Amino acid sequence: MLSKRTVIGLLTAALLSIPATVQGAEKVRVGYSISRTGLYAVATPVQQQTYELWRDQINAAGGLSIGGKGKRQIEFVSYDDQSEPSKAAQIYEKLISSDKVDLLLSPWGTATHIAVAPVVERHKFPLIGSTASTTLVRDLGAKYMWFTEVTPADFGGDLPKLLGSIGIKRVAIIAMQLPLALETKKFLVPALHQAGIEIVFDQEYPPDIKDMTGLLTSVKGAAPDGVIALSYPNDSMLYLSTAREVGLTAKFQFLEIGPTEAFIQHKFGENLDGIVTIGHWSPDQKAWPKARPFYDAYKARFNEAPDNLDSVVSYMSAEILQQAVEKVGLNHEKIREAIATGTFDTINGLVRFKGATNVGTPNGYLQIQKGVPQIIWPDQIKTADFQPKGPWK
Amino acid sequence: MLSFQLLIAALATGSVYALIAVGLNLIYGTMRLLNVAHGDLVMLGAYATYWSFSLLHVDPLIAVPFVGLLAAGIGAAAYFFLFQHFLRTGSLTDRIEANSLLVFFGLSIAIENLASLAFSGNPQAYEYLDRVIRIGSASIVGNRLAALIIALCTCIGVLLFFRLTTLGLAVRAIIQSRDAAEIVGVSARKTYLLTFCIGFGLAGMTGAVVSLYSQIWPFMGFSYTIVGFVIIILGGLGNIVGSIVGGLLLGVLETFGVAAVGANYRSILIYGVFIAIIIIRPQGLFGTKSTAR
Amino acid sequence: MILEVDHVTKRFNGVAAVRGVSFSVPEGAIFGLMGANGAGKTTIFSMIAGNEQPTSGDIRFQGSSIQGLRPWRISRLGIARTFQIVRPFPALTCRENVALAVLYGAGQDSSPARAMRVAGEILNEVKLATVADEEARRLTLVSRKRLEIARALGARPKLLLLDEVLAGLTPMEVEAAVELLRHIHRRYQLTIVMVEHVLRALMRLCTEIAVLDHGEKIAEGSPQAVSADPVVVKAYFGAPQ
Amino acid sequence: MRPLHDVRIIIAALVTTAAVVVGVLFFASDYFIDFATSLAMWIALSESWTLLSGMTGYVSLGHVVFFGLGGYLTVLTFGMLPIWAALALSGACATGLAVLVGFPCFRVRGPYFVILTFGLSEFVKYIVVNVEARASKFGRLIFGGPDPNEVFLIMVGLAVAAFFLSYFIRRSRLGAGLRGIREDEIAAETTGVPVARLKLIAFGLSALIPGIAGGAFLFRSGYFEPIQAFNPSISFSMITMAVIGGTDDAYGPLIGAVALVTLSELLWANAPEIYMTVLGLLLVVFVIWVPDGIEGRLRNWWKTQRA
Repeated sequence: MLSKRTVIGLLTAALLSIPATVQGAEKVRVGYSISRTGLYAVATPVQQQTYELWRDQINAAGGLSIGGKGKRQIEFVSYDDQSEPSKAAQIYEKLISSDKVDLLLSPWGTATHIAVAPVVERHKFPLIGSTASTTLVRDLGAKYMWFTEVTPADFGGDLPKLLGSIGIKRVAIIAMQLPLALETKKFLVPALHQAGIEIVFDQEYPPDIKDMTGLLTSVKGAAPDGVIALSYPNDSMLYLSTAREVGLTAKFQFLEIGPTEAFIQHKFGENLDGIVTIGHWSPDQKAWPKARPFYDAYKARFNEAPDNLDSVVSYMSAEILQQAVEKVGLNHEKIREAIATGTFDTINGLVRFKGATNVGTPNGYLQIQKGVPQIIWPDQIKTADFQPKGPWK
Repeated sequence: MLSFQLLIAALATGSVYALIAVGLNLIYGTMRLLNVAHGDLVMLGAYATYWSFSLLHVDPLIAVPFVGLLAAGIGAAAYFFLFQHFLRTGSLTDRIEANSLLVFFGLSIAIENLASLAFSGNPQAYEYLDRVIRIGSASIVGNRLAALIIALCTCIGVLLFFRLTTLGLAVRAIIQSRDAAEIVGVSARKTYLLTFCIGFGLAGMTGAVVSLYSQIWPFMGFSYTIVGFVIIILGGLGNIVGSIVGGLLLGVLETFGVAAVGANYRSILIYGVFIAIIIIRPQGLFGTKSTAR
Repeated sequence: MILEVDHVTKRFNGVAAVRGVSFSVPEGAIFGLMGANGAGKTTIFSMIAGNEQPTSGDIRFQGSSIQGLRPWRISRLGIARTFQIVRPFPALTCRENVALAVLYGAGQDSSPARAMRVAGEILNEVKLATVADEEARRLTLVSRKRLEIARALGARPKLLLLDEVLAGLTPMEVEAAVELLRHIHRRYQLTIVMVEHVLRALMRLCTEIAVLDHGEKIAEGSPQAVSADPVVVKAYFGAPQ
Repeated sequence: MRPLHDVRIIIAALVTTAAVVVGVLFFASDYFIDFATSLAMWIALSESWTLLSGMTGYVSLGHVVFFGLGGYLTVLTFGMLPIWAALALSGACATGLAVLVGFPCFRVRGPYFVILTFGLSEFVKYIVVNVEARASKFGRLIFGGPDPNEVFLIMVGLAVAAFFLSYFIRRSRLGAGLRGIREDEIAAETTGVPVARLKLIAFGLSALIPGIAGGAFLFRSGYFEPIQAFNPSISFSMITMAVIGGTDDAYGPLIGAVALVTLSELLWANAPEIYMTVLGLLLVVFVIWVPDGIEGRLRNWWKTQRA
């Protein structure tokens, strides 16, 4: 049948794709969208840098191996989605149907991934998600999308196990009113009840909070021995400076996102020691031989350490794509098959997928110790033992 | 509840709010321009301080006045290149609030995106005066205390400038009534240039102050702009004292209010109080009736 | 009596601008309100038109009180006013200015097309036909004052309040304006109340004059009687001439 | 008021729209349909914004509240109400909200009104944030809404409706009264214009279509999260398009939306690094040097050509 899409394909090819064919013969075009501006822009540079590192590493090694039949250089096609998920969906539509890229990498953020999912499904274009963590997509039954990151069900649900193992009995929870934090909380609270850990304080706060003195004074008044802050980078910063001022001295202090960010490390230095956060990767884990080289390469290139979460899951998604293409070439259906059934050796160990979920990488928690994030849980991948948070300096 | 700790925090937050609002209000009061790019000047000031600290090792406290001067220069440039013409064009000044809002909005978009191109989207922060200082029963990190002191002193300085100097008097006269001021020999144009310099300069200084304790990134400005607008409406447009009091009031609301009603309702509380005050007193807390119309 | 102002007082922040003023205007009259600046003339107009509320006292139009009514309601009852400092709609053409009044005033016309036509006719009456499609802000002061009258007429009033429509005009222009007022008074069968301090014009036009001084009425009567009243002479001209 | 309506223009507009819609549906790529949907949405939004702010001079900086509310109601009722009913409910509630908040809001003017409307939209946003958090929701995802072609048709319908609403109001008695309010509210009221009532009507009408569009947009994105749904930048975009196009006639916002959406499409595809900067500077240049908007310029040019 001469479908609508064929007609359009011919028309667009005639009108638009001339430059694409000229360059496309040589290079593999890899498309993605990223938030360079807007609300998310603060978090996206690490992912973008990771992609660039990956591309340059591959190109320096002669290019991306296509089904074992020769190598081609990688070229990026990327756009700014302005932190608007609907714009990101438009961008993937454009990348697929008008830019005709060969492969796709993921955008930044959960909401953005969710928005993009229907587009890649419709076009049957495989996309390995990275910096997104939600159970909403797990239930989508997506066939062309996978996630390298573990879900909030894991890092919310597992936290009481860590708490139990280090003897924390009374916790205070504060949570940002944004999706990731709220979803984590949804899994955290029942798990705490189940583990018999008492919640002595529980409050949320809006994204535009400017001062936490009132909130943390109340937390301190509840005298918890563990504080769980389901936070984002900006409010993690507020938490750290305010917790020092009000003298919050719980021996377990958890910040969901932020402690591994470079700017927070610059700002707080040794005061960050003892803070726990989510993360399942460390360059010091000897079981993952690729981990340390990645760390060193990233540090050499950008003069700062890679983010233990975002950089890692982004790099993993690129590695998986690279290995799938090396095996089966550029045919999307074959790539899908390869990703869905294969096992992949990444900087965070072996990855395989069950549905959209990465079942190879275990969930874990990091603690900053002497300025270095160490895995403190679970036991099979830990690189250091938990140390109670010392006094603020 | 009435803890000294909360009071110090309220002052630290409120004094910076006040500083933002004063600069914003000057530009509104004299020319009726709604400067929604004010927060972006704050951002530029913060970056300037950050770079001079991390590259040239300039003490941020010493950098504050120079950053202010730099921003004042930008203000002068903005006046000469854009707003001199703007203020002379009748069809623009007819609906001056809407039009100036849009011009500054355009500038804001351009500044933010240029900044993100030039400085990258990576947030920055630096460690400075990072000891916790005890004052009575309260403690505060040194850099926040420094920010508090600088912000308060600057606010008071601005206030004195407008009370005591001839130039300040001219600006106040223009705020009261442009026509009457011109009749008694105040040059509106010179005053406009001066307010642009002071308004932008204060924004830059705010940035330097904010950088002491906060993270810096290209899109940080908008939230400061919003805070500024809420305050100047609360305190009354064109009313400098109102802005200072309004800023401190918002700081109190932010700390004591959160402690009282819970952090969940922080933003509902702040905007709720704002809306209630405007509805009860359309001219703001300290405004006079005529300014509301 | 078409208009009765009954012991009206208006205070601004405790200061009385108008104190216990009463007067009545018979139907068809041209009634003058005279007084120096700050005597309270414009305040009385604002209270009649509903722009200000009296502190005490009552105002009746055609026998019923119009106290507390919004200005637009009063306009629809048949009272139209002009402003001393003219306030035409600057970005609208003269025709549109008047048409707006035709649509919304006492006439309540529902068709914009017809309103534009009627507006043209009224502009013709006040000799503004040539600038009918100019924007109001491009007009000279004289024309703007005429536009102000035209817009008031567009509202189809029974009672027209004219606030210093002659002030600031040259003697020749005053002459023409007086003619115009006489003309529209006849043409539209109006009652006119006018505030003025151009004395001679007032004397020529009015059937009755009330004199205000510092918010109080000090005299009322025919032009001749008023101008002869020693109280008026003292208050109005200061030292006897 | 503007010159009377011209039946030829109306028919031409409808025929052109119909032709474009058919052309897009049968020949355009999915990507282009996506683009056209967004274009239609922005036409609908900026036209609606001018109904209040262009006509009365009361600049609303909080129009996103109606858009977000529409989205919220649509996601809440998804699966319970048929699509048309959900959209109708969204529109009705948006109008209701406008009339309700209009009472207190119209007590103030100028910048007070500008910032008050902004504050109101933030206020409502954070109420929804809290309600959602209380309900343990972390964003809502919907499946099985109308397909992209249907959403496209709904948006085009809204754009056409908004355009003609704006077109006819400008040529009506109501429109004349609103312009009187913009020019001089006191003079207008003294001339018989019931200003309070007219302002409420204008506010209500200008909220109606954004409410429905918010619902339709939800079908397109499939995801609701209050911080995004009530994002103030949506209000700013409406204003920008309307002002660049010109707010004096219904053509203005239409031209503005087409120009800006197309331009940003071209720019982000070809100059992603600088495209926001260019947009920002263009806005500055337009407001200062083309203050009556593209439509105003065209109209003047047309006049001089004929003269």
